[in-house]
Amino acid sequence: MKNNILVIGGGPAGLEASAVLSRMGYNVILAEKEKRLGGHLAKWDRLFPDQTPAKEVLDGLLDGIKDVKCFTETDVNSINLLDRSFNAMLSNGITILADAVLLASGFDMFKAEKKEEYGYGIYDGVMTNADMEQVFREGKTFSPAPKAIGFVHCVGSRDEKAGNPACSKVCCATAVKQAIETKELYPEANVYCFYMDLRMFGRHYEDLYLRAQKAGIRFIRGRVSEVAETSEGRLLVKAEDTLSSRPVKVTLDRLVLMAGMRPSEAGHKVGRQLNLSVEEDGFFSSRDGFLSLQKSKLPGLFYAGACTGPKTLPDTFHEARSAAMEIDRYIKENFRK
Amino acid sequence: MIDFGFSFSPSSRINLDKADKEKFLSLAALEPDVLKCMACGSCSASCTAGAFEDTSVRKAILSLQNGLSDDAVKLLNHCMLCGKCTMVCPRGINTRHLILSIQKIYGK
Amino acid sequence: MIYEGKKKIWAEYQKEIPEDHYFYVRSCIRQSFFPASEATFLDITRNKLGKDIFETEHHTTCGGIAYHSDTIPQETVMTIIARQFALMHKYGYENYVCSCITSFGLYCETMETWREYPELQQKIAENLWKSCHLEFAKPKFLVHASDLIFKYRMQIAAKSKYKLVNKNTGEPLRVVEHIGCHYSKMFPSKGVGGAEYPYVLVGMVEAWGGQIVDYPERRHCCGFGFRQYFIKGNRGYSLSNTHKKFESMEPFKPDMIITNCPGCPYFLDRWQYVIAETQGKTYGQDGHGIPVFTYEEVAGLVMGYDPWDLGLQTHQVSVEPLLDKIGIPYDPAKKYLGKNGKYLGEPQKPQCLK
Amino acid sequence: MIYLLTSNILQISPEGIIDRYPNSYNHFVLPFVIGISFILVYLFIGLVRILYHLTGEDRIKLLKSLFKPKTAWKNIKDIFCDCLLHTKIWKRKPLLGYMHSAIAFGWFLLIVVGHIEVWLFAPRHLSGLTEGSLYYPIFYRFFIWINPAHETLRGSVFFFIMDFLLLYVLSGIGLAMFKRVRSIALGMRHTTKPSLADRVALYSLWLIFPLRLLAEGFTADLSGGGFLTRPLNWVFRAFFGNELNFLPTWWAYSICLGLFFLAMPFSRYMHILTEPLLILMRNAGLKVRKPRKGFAEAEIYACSSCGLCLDACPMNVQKKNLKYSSVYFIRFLRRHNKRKTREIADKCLMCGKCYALCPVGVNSPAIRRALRETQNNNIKCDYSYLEDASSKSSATLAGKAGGKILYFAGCMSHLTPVIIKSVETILKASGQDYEFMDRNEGICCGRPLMLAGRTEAAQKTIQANSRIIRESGCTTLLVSCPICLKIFKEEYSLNGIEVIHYTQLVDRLIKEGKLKVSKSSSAIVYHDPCELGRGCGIYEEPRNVLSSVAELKKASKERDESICCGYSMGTLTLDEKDKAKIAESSVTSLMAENPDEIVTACPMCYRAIRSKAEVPVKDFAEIVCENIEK
Repeated sequence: MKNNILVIGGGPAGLEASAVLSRMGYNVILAEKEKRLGGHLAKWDRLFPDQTPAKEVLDGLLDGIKDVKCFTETDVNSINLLDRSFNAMLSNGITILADAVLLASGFDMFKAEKKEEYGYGIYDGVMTNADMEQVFREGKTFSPAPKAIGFVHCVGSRDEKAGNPACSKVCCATAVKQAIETKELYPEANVYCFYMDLRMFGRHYEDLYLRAQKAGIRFIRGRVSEVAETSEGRLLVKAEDTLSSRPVKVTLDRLVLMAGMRPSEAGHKVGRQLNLSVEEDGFFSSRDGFLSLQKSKLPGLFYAGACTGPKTLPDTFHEARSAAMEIDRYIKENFRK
Repeated sequence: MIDFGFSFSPSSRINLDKADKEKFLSLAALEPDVLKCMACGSCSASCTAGAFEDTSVRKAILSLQNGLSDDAVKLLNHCMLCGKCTMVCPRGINTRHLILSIQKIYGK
Repeated sequence: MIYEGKKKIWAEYQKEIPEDHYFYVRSCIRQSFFPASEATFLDITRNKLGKDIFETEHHTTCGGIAYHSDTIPQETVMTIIARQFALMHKYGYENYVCSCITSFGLYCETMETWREYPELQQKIAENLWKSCHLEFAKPKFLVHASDLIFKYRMQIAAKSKYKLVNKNTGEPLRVVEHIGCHYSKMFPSKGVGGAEYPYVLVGMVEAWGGQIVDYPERRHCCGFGFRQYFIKGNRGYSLSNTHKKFESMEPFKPDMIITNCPGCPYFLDRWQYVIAETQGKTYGQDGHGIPVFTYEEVAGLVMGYDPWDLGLQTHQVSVEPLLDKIGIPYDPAKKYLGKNGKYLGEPQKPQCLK
Repeated sequence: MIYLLTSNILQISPEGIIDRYPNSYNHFVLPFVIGISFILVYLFIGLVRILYHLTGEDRIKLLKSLFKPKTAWKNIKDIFCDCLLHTKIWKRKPLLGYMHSAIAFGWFLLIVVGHIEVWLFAPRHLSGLTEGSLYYPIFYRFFIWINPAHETLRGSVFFFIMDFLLLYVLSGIGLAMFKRVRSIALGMRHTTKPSLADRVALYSLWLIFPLRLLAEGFTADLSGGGFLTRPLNWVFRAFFGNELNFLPTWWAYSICLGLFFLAMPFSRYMHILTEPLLILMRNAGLKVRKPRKGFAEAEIYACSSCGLCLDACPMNVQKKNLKYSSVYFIRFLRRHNKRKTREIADKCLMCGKCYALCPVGVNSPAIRRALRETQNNNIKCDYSYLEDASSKSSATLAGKAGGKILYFAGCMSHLTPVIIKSVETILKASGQDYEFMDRNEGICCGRPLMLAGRTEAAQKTIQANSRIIRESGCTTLLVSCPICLKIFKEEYSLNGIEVIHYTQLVDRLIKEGKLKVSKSSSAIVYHDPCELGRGCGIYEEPRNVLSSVAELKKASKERDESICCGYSMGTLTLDEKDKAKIAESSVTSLMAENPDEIVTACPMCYRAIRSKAEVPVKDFAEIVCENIEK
């Protein structure tokens, strides 16, 4: 008999783990709340550091889940742990008895409008990183061509007032990537990146940074403090250039806010029903930080991806694969004796 | 005009809208290295002249990007071209020639 | 500018303002800066709207100016405030309304401090008892006078004779609002509409037919800054602040400025004169300045008060062009006559500012 | 021809030597006369120009030097060795040296001996221009007829000598032609690309001597000839019979000579005539002041464009950098190409190898520096702070260093603390009393400013440092950076305070027995820093010391041929990648005999070589320290 495994979340982590598990011969059921699979990846245009089209990666993921039962637009209405298995009721009326559950609920983007001073939703020219990706993805261009564009790193990250003192890990590289892409589209435009610290930690990320510098993108070490609209409807942006120790202002046509990662609300809903513990940052806590990263405190419930904190895509894929291994081991130890 | 005994205090704010982009581009065409600075400050830290006077390639580059060319020239005014900054720059910027070019393009 | 976005923010910063029964405290400086404003407030609320606004001659300064100028310690200023609150309690009120923004901010700060440090509150209560033999009390609701006018804005609009509309073109007047820094920048939740887009004055202007102008330096301080103004050597900072604001609002061609703080209208008004006389620069039409009003003055104007009864002749920037624009009649001959009809004397005409 | 022989104007000289032509003239001499006249006028004007552009002081210096016996003797010796014998090339590349000396010295002797011959046998023709003294000695063999019956032993000796000299020159020309085809055989990897004028002059030059052989061969039966020309005459006779139509070959010979002289000022061959002037000026102690005028002009025209500097230049490890070599620099200078000369001048590492290896001794680094001066000297800077700094330092040092060594580490040594530490250890171990001049903060020596052409600014730092050094009361100034050493020696006037490099000091300490070192078994190689070796001529002292502390191996290029490490302060524009390539080639040369360690004596070489070497790299002082006997 094939063991049922429920995967909650159809983003990169959920998809990759489902693919591996289904290759291992498990009966994988995947529940995704959105209409389409892929999570945030499906909304992205190109990926850092080498600008691989997101679609390529997503197509690769979807190829791997041919044998997985996918329910889209499906919430987990209730879930509880029976004797050894989990009983989950999905919003489409299906009830599943799963021997193991993988929670891959990922993250929600920080709501940029919470940073009132940046004027997201107030000023026409202010947008988020996700909006920008959508613009790229749809091949739209701004008209008239912008003369100046700014990217604000750490929007809703490293910001206690916004409720998230932690770093979201991916925004720096995303900002630099989008800055380069913007500069390529509008070579005449002045492109600015307002950063607090540039966290270009991954392989090839520093190359991306150097590439941006050589393209003439200006990096200003300082956080944007406020945004205002000029009489022509452009954006007057103020920050401190901390390297000069002086306040700075510049008029921009577009301001792109690098909204950070917040714990997924849908994930929390599942977590509350199972009494899963979250840490101070709102993300789920693993059993420990080194050897049992994929395990929750509940036997049979595993984590993969950004539900345990901000991660890059490669990190997420590693986690998905190791979660599949953990689940396999768990099933073999507990159900096949 | 009336003298009230006080007058405007000059603004310390950098106005990027007023930075001379053309001039900076002409510098960057001559010295592409100017774009590579990541503001680590090694140059200023090792500067021979900096032991006596405010001298910093990092700040000068930044001042130019901020359109404050007078400040930039002032920051390089005491340079003895000893080359320590070139030696220590992690990005391999040819600071000595950059300094000469800044002095030639922006100096009076 | 996406108006709906602002509305969302305003919806998040709702402040509970009781309808009636207030203990009113005045500002130290407004009566000399804008002599009719507080009188107009009381007249409108009591006589036109029939509210219960109680005032006693026993209240004092809140101590804010001395506090912000570093001349008295916090404990002292808190005891002064405790006495004000005690008076309110003594007269049987629990809603406290103050005319001054500095006071409002200080009251908020004090209440928050007491909440955070109950032992300090205990100590102040003891101080109060020792010094004044008054019973310590805290207001149930603390509002600023502009909150009240905001609350009554529709009632005022219903009774209005004029609208903030250019009578020649039918276009709404372009109004710049300036909020006192201490109104909501310290505690955004204590102000109507929060700190980023305060709604308190916007609501009034919209209710009375005007149109609000957002300009880049709208958040910027007027330049009062206590120490910056009181010490002559620092006054350049104060002036530069105001100058920056005017340079920023100039391209938006505002018709008028409305404010809710004692210092702001004073500095926005008087520094226009200094800028004109030192730089030769004016910001209004045809060499005029941009007239600056308190919210009570604007309320009075739309309700049909005589401009000279509102004390508009004490403004540095002449208000006549704006009165003409709205179509409010005034008698130029009476401009410099006092309440008693006696000639007050005329100030010297500025060289540059019309 | 027979007509000529029997014409009634034949005259018989005492020895049977007869002028074959009235007035000793034939039209074919015209090309030569035009050429030689042109070059003489050009030379005169050029000389005046160069002298005019010299400063008054320099002119007097030059004039005085000509009458100083010591310099005069040196002038003669140098001109003889350098211009004619090319001893410098002989020393490095014998075959190439032979080629040059064969052409230069051989031709010179042909002219001299030819004149002697005329002076002996037809002295009338040297008496004035109207007698054809301009061309007669050149075409002597054409104009005379020697009655075979009257041939003397004296005449035959000259026949032999002249033919021998011609053969000598021809052997050189043959080598030159071969070199065009296969330069590497003569020890040159790269050769210059000749310009048009170069080609004209070159082919003329190649043709002159074979044509002379032909022409003289044709007339050998009339004018007499030696072991070359006479057999040639027999061969011609065997082929063409008695009717020898020899005039066209004399025309061709004259045309080639004329062409050569006409092309000369525009070609590399101008060096033949300019080099003696350069030698005179150099021996007079003149220095390059302007990049294109005066002394520099003499240097520029003295360049033979031989291309030896192509192989010398460390940049040329990459072919793309060939264009920055001195030879092209000078060519562009001659052509007044400002853009290119500036670019090349800024690129140069100023390692001085091209100058050291130049057979003519063209000081192109000095010209580059002078060119940089025109670009950079007028940059406005503010060095007033140096006065303050210098008086503060003076105050703290004053008197303290009395009679002692004053150690100046210099800017760069502060980036290599191992040098400073080791130098101090050595000083302490050998019981030397010293003061540290720039332990905390120091003023730059001024050499980097100097190299960048900012001479005036350099003077400011020189003044500031001079004051500190003089007022310290020290007797010896010890430096650990060769860059500092060079300028301290050349530009500072320190009232007799001895300036030495730490390699020299250690050598002296060991010789005096104050420092005892033991020899380790390690095999090391020593890298000659440019400024220390070529710059200050210090090659032996470091080697003396190093061979007493370890087994000293050889690099494939060393001493004055040492390859710059690439990180010289001399270059203004060379980029990091090129520098790295040069460092690599320097290391390759050092690793020729697989040493265990590389040793150098310059903070910059130390850093550069360290970044590329796979074996440990040590500073000179460091390795000495390791081997001090306790």
